[in-house]
Amino acid sequence: MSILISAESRIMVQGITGRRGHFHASQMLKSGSQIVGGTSPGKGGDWSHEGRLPIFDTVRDCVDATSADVSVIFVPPHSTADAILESIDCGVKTIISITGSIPLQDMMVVKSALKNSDSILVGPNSPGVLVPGIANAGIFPNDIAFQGNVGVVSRSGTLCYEIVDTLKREGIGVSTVVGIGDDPIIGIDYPTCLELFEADPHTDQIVLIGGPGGDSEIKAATYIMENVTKPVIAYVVGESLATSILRPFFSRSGSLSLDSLGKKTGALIDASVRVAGKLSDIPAIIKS
Amino acid sequence: MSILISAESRIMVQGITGRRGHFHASQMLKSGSQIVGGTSPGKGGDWSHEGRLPIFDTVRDCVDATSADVSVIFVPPHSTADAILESIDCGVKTIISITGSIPLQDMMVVKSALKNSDSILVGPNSPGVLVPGIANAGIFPNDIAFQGNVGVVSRSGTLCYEIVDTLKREGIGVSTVVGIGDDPIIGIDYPTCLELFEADPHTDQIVLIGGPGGDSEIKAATYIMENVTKPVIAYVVGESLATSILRPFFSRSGSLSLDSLGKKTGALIDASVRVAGKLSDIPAIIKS
Amino acid sequence: MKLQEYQAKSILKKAGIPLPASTLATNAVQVKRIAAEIGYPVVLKAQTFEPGRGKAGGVRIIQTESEIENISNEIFKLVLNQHPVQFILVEKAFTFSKEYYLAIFSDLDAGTPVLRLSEAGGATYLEPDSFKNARVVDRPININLGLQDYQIRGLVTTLGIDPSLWKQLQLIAHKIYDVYRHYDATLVEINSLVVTQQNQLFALDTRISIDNQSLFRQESLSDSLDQSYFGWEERQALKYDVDYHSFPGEIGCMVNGLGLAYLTIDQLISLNTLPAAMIDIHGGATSTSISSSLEMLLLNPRVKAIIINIFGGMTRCDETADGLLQALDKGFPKKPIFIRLEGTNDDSGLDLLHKNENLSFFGTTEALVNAAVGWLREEEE
Amino acid sequence: MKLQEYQAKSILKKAGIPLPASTLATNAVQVKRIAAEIGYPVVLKAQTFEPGRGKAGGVRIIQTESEIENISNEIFKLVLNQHPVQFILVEKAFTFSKEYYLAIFSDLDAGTPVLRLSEAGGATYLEPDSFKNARVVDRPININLGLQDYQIRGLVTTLGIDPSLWKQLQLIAHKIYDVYRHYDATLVEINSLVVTQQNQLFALDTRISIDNQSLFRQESLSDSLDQSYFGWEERQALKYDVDYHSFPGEIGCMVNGLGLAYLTIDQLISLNTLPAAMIDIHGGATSTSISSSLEMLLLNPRVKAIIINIFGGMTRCDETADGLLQALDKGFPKKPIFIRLEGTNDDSGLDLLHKNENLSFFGTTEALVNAAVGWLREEEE
Repeated sequence: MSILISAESRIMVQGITGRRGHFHASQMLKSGSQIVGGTSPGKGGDWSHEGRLPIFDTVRDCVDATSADVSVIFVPPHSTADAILESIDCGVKTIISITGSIPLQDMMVVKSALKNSDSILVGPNSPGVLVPGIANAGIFPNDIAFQGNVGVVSRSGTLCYEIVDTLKREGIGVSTVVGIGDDPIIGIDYPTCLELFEADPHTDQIVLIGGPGGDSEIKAATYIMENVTKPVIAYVVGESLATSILRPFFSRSGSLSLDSLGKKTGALIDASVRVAGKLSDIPAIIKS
Repeated sequence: MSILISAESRIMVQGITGRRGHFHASQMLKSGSQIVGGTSPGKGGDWSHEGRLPIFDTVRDCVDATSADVSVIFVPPHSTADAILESIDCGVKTIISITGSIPLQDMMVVKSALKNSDSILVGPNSPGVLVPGIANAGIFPNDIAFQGNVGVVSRSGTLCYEIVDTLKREGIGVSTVVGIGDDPIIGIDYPTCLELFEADPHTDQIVLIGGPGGDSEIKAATYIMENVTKPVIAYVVGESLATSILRPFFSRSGSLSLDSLGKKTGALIDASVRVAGKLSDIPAIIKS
Repeated sequence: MKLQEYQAKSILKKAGIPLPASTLATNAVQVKRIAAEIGYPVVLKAQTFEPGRGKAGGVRIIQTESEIENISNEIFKLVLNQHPVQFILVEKAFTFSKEYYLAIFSDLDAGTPVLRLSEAGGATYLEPDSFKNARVVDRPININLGLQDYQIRGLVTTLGIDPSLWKQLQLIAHKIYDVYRHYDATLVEINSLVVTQQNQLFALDTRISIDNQSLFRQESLSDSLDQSYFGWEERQALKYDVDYHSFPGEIGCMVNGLGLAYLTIDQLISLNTLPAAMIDIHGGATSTSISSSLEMLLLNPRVKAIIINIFGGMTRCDETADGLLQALDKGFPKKPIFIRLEGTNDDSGLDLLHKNENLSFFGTTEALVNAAVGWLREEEE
Repeated sequence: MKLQEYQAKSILKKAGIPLPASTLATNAVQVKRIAAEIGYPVVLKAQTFEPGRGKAGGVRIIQTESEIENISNEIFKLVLNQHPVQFILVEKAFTFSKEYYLAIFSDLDAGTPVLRLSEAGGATYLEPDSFKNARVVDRPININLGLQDYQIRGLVTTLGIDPSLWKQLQLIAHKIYDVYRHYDATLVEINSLVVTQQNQLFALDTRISIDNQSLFRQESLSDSLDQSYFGWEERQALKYDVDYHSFPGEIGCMVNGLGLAYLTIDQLISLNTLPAAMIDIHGGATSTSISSSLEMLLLNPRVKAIIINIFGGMTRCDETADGLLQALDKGFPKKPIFIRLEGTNDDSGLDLLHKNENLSFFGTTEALVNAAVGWLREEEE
């Protein structure tokens, strides 16, 4: 029915009294997600959201009291690694970091700690995990999607919204939408998501949205070739023929990056993935 | 037939050109152990022991060339942690550190690294692992024991020799002798050794030698009570009634330590372990 | 953030890495005085972030005092990619028998630091081609364990480096790893590490890049962020924590998120159009940073039309609208604004904006970009 | 190795931990001068490794100048467990509202550092009873990850410490962890950590112990190893890397390994006899350290007979014999030596020794100890 989270998931929010954490906890409540509480060190014992959500000082306290097994993180970038390590230490199964722009070496420490744990990290810089009708564990706009049998995985958050919105307009429902995050170092990657979608009985087709930088789409293509039997539709943004025109203008301080032309789409086509030339072409390919 | 090492084990020596490493590699060769080579950074490509043993610069080179799966470490204390980490990184299955007196925090780093690996560390400050007739992976005096069905595990190296020598005099053979080492922080502990002996079809009885300091004998007693069906005979040195007389005289700089009287023997007796009052009583108990 | 060569060298010197004597100069007279102190021969090195310094004549070996002022002045007259050379590093020239490359860099795909040793002295990690035809050995480092001696031994023995150099190399490797960790670097590079006739290792050239996301905790480096090097827009972008890119087109773009930035550019390019600027306000931007971003586009004389493409998740559309109105109320030049505003709180956001006459509204990226390009085409005719 | 209080405080001060002003004094005049500088009230603290300093009158609060010289002289006259007080730490006296205990110590069984916070201000990890009736929270630290903020938060929230103190406490916890790691400590203790009326945390008393096995790489501490505090034998033992213990008996013992040491003592005690000294030469001792160890026993006037119990693995019996003969050839007082020499190269070792008339040889620990005690009994009659 879904991957990473389910109707049984008990979701907590780290940083629930912050501006963003508080707002999106409200949104999640509105979407009917099973939110069980949150943390805000120093405010343990208080309640938030009109008394609907208990606040705890630590993840340990929250997990002990609420049996939370999913945590959505909204704390500032400088303390995000600490928040993730805290959730790993408390055995939280799925940790979703909405916060992005985390220091790279902090993320290296986190990656190394994840290897020796049973936790899965989604993000950082992820829009979350959306299972329409069940849970919006993150910052997806509400009512952006309805239940169906297409799984979506994307690095970019906004493109996640774009594609799911497009699918909805065309009457296509989704099983789970996973934003794996667009920071340079992230937790769960394409292959693991593909593996989960492949095993999920309610996912019939998979949409993969890629972008420039790194080689994760190449790894995805290799994984698909060897392991995925369900049809995969891909769209790689920023890899259009003329992108090379832009190369000389890219700024020193910004984070846009460029790939060799067609490197990623080429690898995906080699793996028998149907590659959409435009995002808006995807619904037609799904229906074909 | 044995635990930790077997007739198939391919043993290497880290620090094979040092005074101790070289001497004990000779002793091991004399005992018929299957030594396949050793390391001495900077001397890779040379041969030692009359051309019988190839020398390599790194454990990686040695493992690649010789398929070594046991390493016996003789390097100085300040580089022992590095040597252990090198062997862990190269997937060496059984790592035996003869060297002792390793900085405690180095050992904490090693312990944490071991947890995330498939390697087992014996020691530091271990006399090694002895399987009579098969291999002397360490510094046991040659011809100290013969093959039999008693497994021996001890923290102290010299008491290991004492007990095995005593058993030999009384005509009792041993399956494997493991010196787990007497440093404050060690790798393999009593429970793991007991688990291995319990599973070893050629071990019928187990001799456990303990001493003062730490609580490893208490943990062993708990483990035996819950998991060990084979008869266990224990001797805890330094726990005689009158030891308490000595307490006021213990030196600031030395490493002797004292336990509460009878704490460890008591726990072992509670676990139905037969406790020998003197080391020399052990053979009679085994035969009874 | 890349550090200038002289900044990198000062960090490595403090860390105890052996470097040739060097001092920074801002004019030819200073260069001459420093060279006299250091002793000839010296190397003059233009300090710049731009590539191609060597080819442009920005690195010169000077044997005698007679030529130094003329050559210094030549270097100070260089303009590399529109940036004039402001500083010269005067450095003792070295003779050496052999050179190596040694670096710690961040492998982002693996999520680990990597120690690299190569015979390609003078190469750089930033240009993979520079290692062609040279032996290269990499070792990933478990950041929670740190760099271990055995990993360094693995490198030196693989490359067959003389054992008499191991101790020095080990020490230098540990020190650059410490610098990498301490300064939140993404790259600490010694290129090249040379062996002198006395069998001593010296770091002849170095390169350090710092993780931008860690600058908040690198107070000692905040001065190094050479803002004079950036234009007004780039400085504004740093201030408001948005991403700013300048292009040679005529349409200014503001989006939330890298994905939408690429999507918008892709769509523009499919219509044979380039943007003038692309501002990514990131997720969860505040009204202040949104207002400042629009201000940058309104004030940019090259920008004839503006595309705003927001699909809000963490970015709230009501807050976005609020920020946009702040800028629009300031009396800046009026420009046609093509906007798509969707996602979290879009209803209230659109309500706020609907009365503004400069704005036209669209439902998809495609429609949005098509309309903006269509308007531009009409203008041009 | 324990550090003296003043040494520990100097390390913590350097690490940036807030401490009351204090200065070391060696006589009453100095004490008075320092107290005047610091300002009354002050606390005078005898510097000693011995327990029971407080009960013996070694810690005194002084309100006015009039009494300071007398009390200083009283403290300097104290002899604790045979060690005269040589130094007094003069420290600003503090008033405070609440006190805590904060420490990092090594949990040897688990093989990890542990962070402990407790309401038992003034307690010490070395005396578990001192935490009785107080709330104590421990957190094991993964040494490869280091101390994390969330672990400190876990402690402060469990003990219900006021949030206004968290930031200070977090900073101090990180700093003592850094000290623990940097100095290879086994214990860094603040006992107690007090809250002043200005809501500031101060470290009132501290205790640091260093891992003996790491001293080789703690050069800055080697001076702290206050050798004047040890007797001749203890200094010799440190020099030759053997373990030396003094007891009130008449038989001197030399063994290789802790196990044999205990076994030999057990056997002595079963015969109602105590050793005079126990020297553990460890595995793989050199002939020099063996020779020096025997020398210590031969020169000790209390030692009437000597037991040498060696079962050589890494310790080679030929090398042992060589070391013993070196000492025996030096013309020291002759004493009966009861020896058991077995294990690696025992044949050649025994060959070397067999002609020496002071030695009698045995095959087991039991026979060896029984013979030595038997001889002593006969002598006494």
